[in-house]
Amino acid sequence: MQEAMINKAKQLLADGVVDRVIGWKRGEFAYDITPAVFTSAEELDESFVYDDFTAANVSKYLVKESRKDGKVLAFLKPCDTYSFNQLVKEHRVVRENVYIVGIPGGPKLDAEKIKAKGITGILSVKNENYTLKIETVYGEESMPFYEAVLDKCASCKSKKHVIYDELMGEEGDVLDSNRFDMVEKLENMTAQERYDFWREQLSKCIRCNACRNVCPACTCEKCVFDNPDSGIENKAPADSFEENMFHIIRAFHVAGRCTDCGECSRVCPQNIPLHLLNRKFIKDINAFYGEYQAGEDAVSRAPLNEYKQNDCEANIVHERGVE
Amino acid sequence: MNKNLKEQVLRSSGVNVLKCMRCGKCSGTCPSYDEMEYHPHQFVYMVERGDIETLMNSKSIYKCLTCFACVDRCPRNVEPAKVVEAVRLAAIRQQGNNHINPNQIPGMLDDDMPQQAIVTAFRKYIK
Amino acid sequence: MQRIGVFVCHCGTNIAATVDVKAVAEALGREPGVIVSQDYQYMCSESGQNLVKNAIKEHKLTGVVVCSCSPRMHENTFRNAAASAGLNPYLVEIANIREQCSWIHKDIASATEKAIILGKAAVAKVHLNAPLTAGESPVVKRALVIGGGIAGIQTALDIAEAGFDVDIVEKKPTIGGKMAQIDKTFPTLDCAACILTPKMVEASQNEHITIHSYSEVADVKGFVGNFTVTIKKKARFVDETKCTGCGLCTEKCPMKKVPNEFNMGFDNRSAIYIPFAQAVPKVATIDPNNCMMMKTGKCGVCSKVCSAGAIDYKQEDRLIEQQYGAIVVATGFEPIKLDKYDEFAYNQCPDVVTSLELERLMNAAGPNGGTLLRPSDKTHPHKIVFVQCVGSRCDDSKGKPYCSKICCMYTAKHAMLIREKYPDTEVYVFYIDVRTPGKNFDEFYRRAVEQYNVHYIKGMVGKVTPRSDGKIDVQASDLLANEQLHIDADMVVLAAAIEPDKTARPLATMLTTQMDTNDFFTEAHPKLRPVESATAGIFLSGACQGPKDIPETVAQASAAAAKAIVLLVKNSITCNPCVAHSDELMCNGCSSCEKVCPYGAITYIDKEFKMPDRTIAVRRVASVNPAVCQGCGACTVACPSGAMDLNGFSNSQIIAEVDAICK
Amino acid sequence: MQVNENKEFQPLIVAFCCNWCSYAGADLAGTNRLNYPDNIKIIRVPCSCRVNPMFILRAFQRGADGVILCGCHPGDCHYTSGNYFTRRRMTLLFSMLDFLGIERDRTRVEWVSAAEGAKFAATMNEFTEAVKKLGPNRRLEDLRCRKQ
Repeated sequence: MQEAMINKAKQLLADGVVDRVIGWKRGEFAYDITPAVFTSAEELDESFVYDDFTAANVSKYLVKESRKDGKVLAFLKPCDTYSFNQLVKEHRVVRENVYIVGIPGGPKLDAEKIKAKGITGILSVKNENYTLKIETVYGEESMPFYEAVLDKCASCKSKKHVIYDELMGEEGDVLDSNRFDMVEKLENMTAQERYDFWREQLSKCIRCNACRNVCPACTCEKCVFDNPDSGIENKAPADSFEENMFHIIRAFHVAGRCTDCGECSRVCPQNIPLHLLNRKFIKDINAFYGEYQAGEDAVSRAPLNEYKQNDCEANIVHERGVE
Repeated sequence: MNKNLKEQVLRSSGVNVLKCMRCGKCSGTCPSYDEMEYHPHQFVYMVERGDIETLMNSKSIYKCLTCFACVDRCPRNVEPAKVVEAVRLAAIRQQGNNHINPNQIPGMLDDDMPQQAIVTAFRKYIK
Repeated sequence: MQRIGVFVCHCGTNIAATVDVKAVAEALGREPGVIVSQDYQYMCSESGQNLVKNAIKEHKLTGVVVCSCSPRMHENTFRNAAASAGLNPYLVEIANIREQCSWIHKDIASATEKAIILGKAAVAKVHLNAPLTAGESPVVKRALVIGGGIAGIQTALDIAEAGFDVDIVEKKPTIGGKMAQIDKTFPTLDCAACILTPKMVEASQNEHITIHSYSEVADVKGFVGNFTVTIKKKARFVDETKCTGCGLCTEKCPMKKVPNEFNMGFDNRSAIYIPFAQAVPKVATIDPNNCMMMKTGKCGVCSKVCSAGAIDYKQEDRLIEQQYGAIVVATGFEPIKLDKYDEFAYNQCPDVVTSLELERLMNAAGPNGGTLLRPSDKTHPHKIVFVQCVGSRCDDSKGKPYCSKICCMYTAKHAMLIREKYPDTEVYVFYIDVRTPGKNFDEFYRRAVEQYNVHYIKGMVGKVTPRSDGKIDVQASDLLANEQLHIDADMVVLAAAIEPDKTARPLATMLTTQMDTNDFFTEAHPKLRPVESATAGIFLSGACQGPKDIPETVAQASAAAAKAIVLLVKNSITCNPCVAHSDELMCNGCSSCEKVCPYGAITYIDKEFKMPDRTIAVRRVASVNPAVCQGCGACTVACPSGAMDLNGFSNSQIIAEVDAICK
Repeated sequence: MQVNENKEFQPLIVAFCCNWCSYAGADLAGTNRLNYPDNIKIIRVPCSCRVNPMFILRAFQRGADGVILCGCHPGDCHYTSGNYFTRRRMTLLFSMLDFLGIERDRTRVEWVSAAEGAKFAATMNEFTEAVKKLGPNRRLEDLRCRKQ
């Protein structure tokens, strides 16, 4: 796949269709893959990477990239296309300046899960019939492929590209995922249990802002948490309230806009399951206002920017679930 | 006026008799009108007043064909036939027996009887 | 440094009996920035106001807090007082210590404590108040009336008489509306045409009125005082300026089998037609769906006979754009379709007609020249049954939940006219209630019963069955006699419910005005502002707002005209300064705010920004039109970045109040 | 607020009221001398849709034990649609607070018209009682703001 993508990029560069390519390159470690911009065939040959660790969603980078002169080629996985489409809807990216090649998605791998098996010094991985062969500095190791899959890929919602100029590989379908299972499990706990669960999780937050910085819905010119005039400016949480507030407000600001790409949880260095907050909103929106998938199209109204006269009342929260 | 009876009829029929605007279209449309001592609109009104026993003692409750013309045409969605049915049920429950015995029915059939009436007759017996 | 004055009102004993006003004044006097804190018997009195004014001057106050009754009561009083002392009126805040404190609490200690907290919240807020200036926006001195029925004509005439230009947009080829189709009017029985057509002519001849017939509103932009409306003038294939209305073309047109809409399809018209003799403008229109020339390219008779050379088969729809200061909606009504009422056999039997159809059948200019004949066999009907409330007052999916209001009266009129003209005809009216609240209305109805011997029967028709012998069997209940009737009628007339015109809903969307679930336009206030819509600058005239008879329609039309004139006489209008504004540096241009704005006050512009690295970036940013914004604040919460804020109720002000209360 | 052994817990409740209906309803309660507890402190906003979730969290942070939001009845909004947006926003926000284990009875939305003075007073009485039962807000408080 990587080879085909490099060739595709080279060809589009050579034909003058695009001026730049946004892709990925390897960092210090084999599993450390980060987005990067390439402008020449040489650069592509040298460092363009697309492998099982390439999970990063590049659509957010297009907010800036698409505003520059010329056209940029972006390789988007199915989940990334939802994010991109949502950004198109919100006028955050300049659609005309992006050439999208849809590429098949994951499942992608979670290096942390491999490390958790005691496997360190990873040099490369290979998926052989769903057994992961891992070459390390200490020799070859192996583990079942699915045990190393990223959480966000394990509950993949769709293998379909919702926006693209060109597709590589086969087009997939929207999937029936089990992504709300954990939300439901929490809903069925008692309030005290839920409180304890979230206290344990959110108290780990070190406010590194990785979740905010990676989130394709968090593209504000200036974040309210950085704005001294907003009334909620907060650089680092001093106590439980500020830990809670940051995550409540962040989830609320992306409610109805979050495509559930799962990047927030993927990048969280403290492994806080932040995506559960977003999924809670998605689940509620689906239940109260009808099924809605942000990013599925670029025209529909976000649920919070819309209403029906017979919407449920707020006390529905009091009437259902576990107290 | 028997309050319990009224409540029973209202509950088992599921009808809100207060929706009636007294236009009489139910009775205007009823094919059994002339057979009935009390007519569909009267059923609705008398149930509203709680005068259920009078209706229960009237033959009218067995004259309704349950053709649902009144239900279909009522501009206020009152559904008079359901009221008639509920009063009839109240009568049967109280008496513990039926208006006619199912065995009698074959003998009562004749060629002019509308099918609807036969079906309706069967609806009027406790299983 | 803020210099805030606090003024605590006793309101006689209304406040002072439960709240220790001295303690409140003292406590608030210690708040930061407060340099004067006083109490007084009646702050709203002349001398109380002078106290405030003098303090503003003497202490050079930068903010005023009045602890008194509800701001809904005296906020304006104190704002005006401040303004007259040279302080911006929006630097005044009211702490409501009467309705929300002294009147509801009994314990002096706790009521005083609460009053102090409310006062502190107001002080905290006033610290952040900014001086606001009400903006002004110019008013275009021209009105648009949408709909050319009696409502639209009356409104246009009144506005024109005040000296303003008015345009009428009418979707049909002629103005006149439903009233033009009516024979006689209740309760005086004067002929509709005799009173309507002079008004039509007056409208066409008034130098201030422009009639756009056969036209539709295609787009509305702008706001009160300055609407930009695109009007689509549909191609009528006849040059309006050349056509003299001689009618020769309509006579010579070979295609004569087109059902005549004006006569409810009881007779035919030609493919090129003038709807009726008194049409305004009296100009022919080609119906392209039936014209041979348009369909096959073979004919051209009208073009040959027209000496004025007015026929233009190549004419196309034309869009014109015009500015207006005010818009009056007068889109009127339509009778409902009766397809769902099988029991009345309307679709089965030609002799079952609606009341509007009966109007044409009885009209001297109608298909039978005024003689009432059955549509099926053109014989004289001897027994006519009228059915009231067909589709009105219904709680089902078939009809409308409201009373159509006009049917009782026009049915009495029809019954009376028939009995007058054909004494040998028996007339039955089945009614649920006879509703005649109007001047001389009940007398009119009683005349139908007592003088003309119309049989009014309380009950409803359950079933109408056309019989093979040409009679119609009407099965109905007579509730008072407690019997079921069967009447052999010759004709049945159904009083069909009326509903708003189909064009009303898309129009409401264009105008951003509210409608109720029945598609009637909603007035700004059901009692006190009955002819204004909630959207500023848009007024309601006639049946588009609810079922109405002619006198009521005309009254409302003139009222709407008066309201429009009140707007048009102004050179500019003052805007509410408590409006939203967007901080362009923070705006993402995401369109969330636009989506929740009920007034369409937010638009987007591409703006250049100098970036820190000296490059120039073009960003899409929101811009609020202060003349349109009403200040609800929906956008401020929809905005994720907090770029959108509201004057007078800013984020920081509300947070300051929260903090002060929770301190 | 402090819990004192010999003094009943007195919650602090912030009520956001829209200017056109609920604030007028509160005024009417006052005009009719309908008592409700002094725990209720009203903040006037032009429309219920002006209330940012941020304000509600801020109130809890600063020591409020309950927050109630009052607006016009659905369909009666002075600005036509404001309270419909409020309803969606608050439904989702309250659901999220509940999800985080914050007591659901600390937040409420009520529709109170300008004519419903009695309803306003009754609602406030009821809500104050409900919050009293819960005791002081501990799950969403800022320790630095706790009153000694």
